[in-house]
Amino acid sequence: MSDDLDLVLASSAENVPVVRQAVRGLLDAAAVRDQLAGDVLLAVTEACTNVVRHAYREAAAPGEIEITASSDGRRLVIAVRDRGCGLTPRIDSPGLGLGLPVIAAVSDRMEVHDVDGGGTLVTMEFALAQSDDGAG
Amino acid sequence: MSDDLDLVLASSAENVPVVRQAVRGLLDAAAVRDQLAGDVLLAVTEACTNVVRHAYREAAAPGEIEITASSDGRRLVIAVRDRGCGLTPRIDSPGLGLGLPVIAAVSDRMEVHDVDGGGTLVTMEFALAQSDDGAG
Amino acid sequence: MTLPTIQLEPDPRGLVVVALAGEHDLSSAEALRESLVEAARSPGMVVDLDMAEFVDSSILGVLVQAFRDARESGRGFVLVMGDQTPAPVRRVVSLTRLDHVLPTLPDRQAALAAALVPTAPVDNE
Amino acid sequence: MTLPTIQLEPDPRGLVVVALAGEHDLSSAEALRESLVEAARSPGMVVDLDMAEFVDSSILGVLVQAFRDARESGRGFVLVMGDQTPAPVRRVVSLTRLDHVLPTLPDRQAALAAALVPTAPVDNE
Ligand SMILES: Nc1ncnc2c1ncn2[C@@H]1O[C@H](COP(=O)(O)OP(=O)(O)O)[C@@H](O)[C@H]1O
Ligand SMILES: Nc1ncnc2c1ncn2[C@@H]1O[C@H](COP(=O)(O)OP(=O)(O)O)[C@@H](O)[C@H]1O
Repeated sequence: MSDDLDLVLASSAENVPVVRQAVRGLLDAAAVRDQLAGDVLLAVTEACTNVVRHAYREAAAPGEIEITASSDGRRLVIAVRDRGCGLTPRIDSPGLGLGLPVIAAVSDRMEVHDVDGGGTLVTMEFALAQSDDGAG
Repeated sequence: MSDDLDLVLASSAENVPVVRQAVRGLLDAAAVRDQLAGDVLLAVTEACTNVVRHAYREAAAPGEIEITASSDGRRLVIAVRDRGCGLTPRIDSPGLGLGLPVIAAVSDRMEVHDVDGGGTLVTMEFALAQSDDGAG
Repeated sequence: MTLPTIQLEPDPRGLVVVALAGEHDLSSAEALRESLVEAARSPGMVVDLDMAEFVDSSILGVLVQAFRDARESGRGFVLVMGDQTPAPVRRVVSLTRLDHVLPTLPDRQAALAAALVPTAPVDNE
Repeated sequence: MTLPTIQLEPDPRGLVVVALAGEHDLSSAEALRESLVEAARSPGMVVDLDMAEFVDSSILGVLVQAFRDARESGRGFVLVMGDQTPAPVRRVVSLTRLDHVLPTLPDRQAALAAALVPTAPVDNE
């Protein structure tokens, strides 16, 4: 499984559509369309939004979002990583608390992992409709 | 890695403390104490609460919660499974949206997985303090 | 990528239509919030999603807040969304059950008529 | 397992202390909600967590709702939690930053004095 996308951007609201556009290019190239493509774009957007909103809220300087995507033709795995404060709940979150459940709902598997040295890694996996016989 | 706990209970609020007590027995036996023990009990409670509150909300009859826990001495893995509606976000949730983030915050890894045939599997992993030399 | 636009269209009855087009996410959420505050100076507003190609949960959060404000101040608030709305928008709205929480109609004219009436909750458990 | 109890203790000034003991979760959340509604008939309440051995997010949700109701109706609401409170309770409160959202004091007497004053938000971003 090789990395199909490896992107590092400043953690800012302006970069959320940039990430989505990069992932859309990948999906187009892989002929992933319709609801599956839309679900992937939604999940990636939610994960990046969480980084921008939460990960660096106590940091002196804004940090980065790292996005990798890879596929073996059967599954698409997208990872969104930050080097922020680590995932903690917030009763006073400005959001509706829909981000993680939206990701979990549209993906087949969502994983939230602590990052060594601080930060959060959110991994999302999607089953791709199989068009040929590639073995797992 | 063998199953140290395998419990199936009706999905009801009354059974949430029962699950916690069963997991506490396991932690006591493994000499897991203090904050780590508290975090495990909190995460398990949150996962079971989500099953009771959400998983069977559209079901004709209440279903079951299945809890398994296993440890290789280095890591404790707890899985909470239901056969309900699958994880979907709810703008009108009666909760504060803290369950999943609390689990993610206190565990080292949280995974949300669709269950074949319907339902949700939430897996939580905790690193155990190592008291001897058992290899991974 | 289609850039997000937000258009405020006054209605002869004094209502305001807030029409979203393109892709909306955190990068346009604050502009949307400000537009909805502006629109809340009228007795009722309609938020039209028919030309929106993408919205995420940060946008839904802004809409829910505007709806709550409208309910509290006794103004009308109606969302326009229907079969003609782009599929990604319909998907996130139905996934989150937004259309069970906000008054939602498939047609702008019907929505305008409904927005003349102060907001009451659709469904709140 | 320590069974959950909820005790309502009237105070000479007309306030009510709601004292939780044991382990509280979804199985006692509805009883707690009812007790807090009962306590809200007084001009101010103190919720004392010092004897609570466990609380989860469903209990925090009930506390936050009671706090919001108190704020809306101009009643006092103060939480008691400090170094003497069992560690699992302190852990979930600080993890979720509940003590940044609800007025929280380490001592019941101080909390009672504070609960005589109508609730104002501590911190709301
Ligand atoms: N990358 C992250 N870094 C730190 N905290 C996070 C991150 N992602 C999510 N969180 C925490 O998890 C909570 C739940 O996230 P989410 O479900 O997206 O809801 P919302 O963002 O609307 O609050 C957030 O309120 C925040 O406290
Ligand atoms: N086991 C489950 N089955 C179905 N839906 C679930 C399950 N667990 C969580 N959810 C959904 O995920 C959302 C977020 O869960 P959580 O973070 O625990 O917040 P809360 O339960 O307070 O809403 C819930 O509102 C619910 O819609």
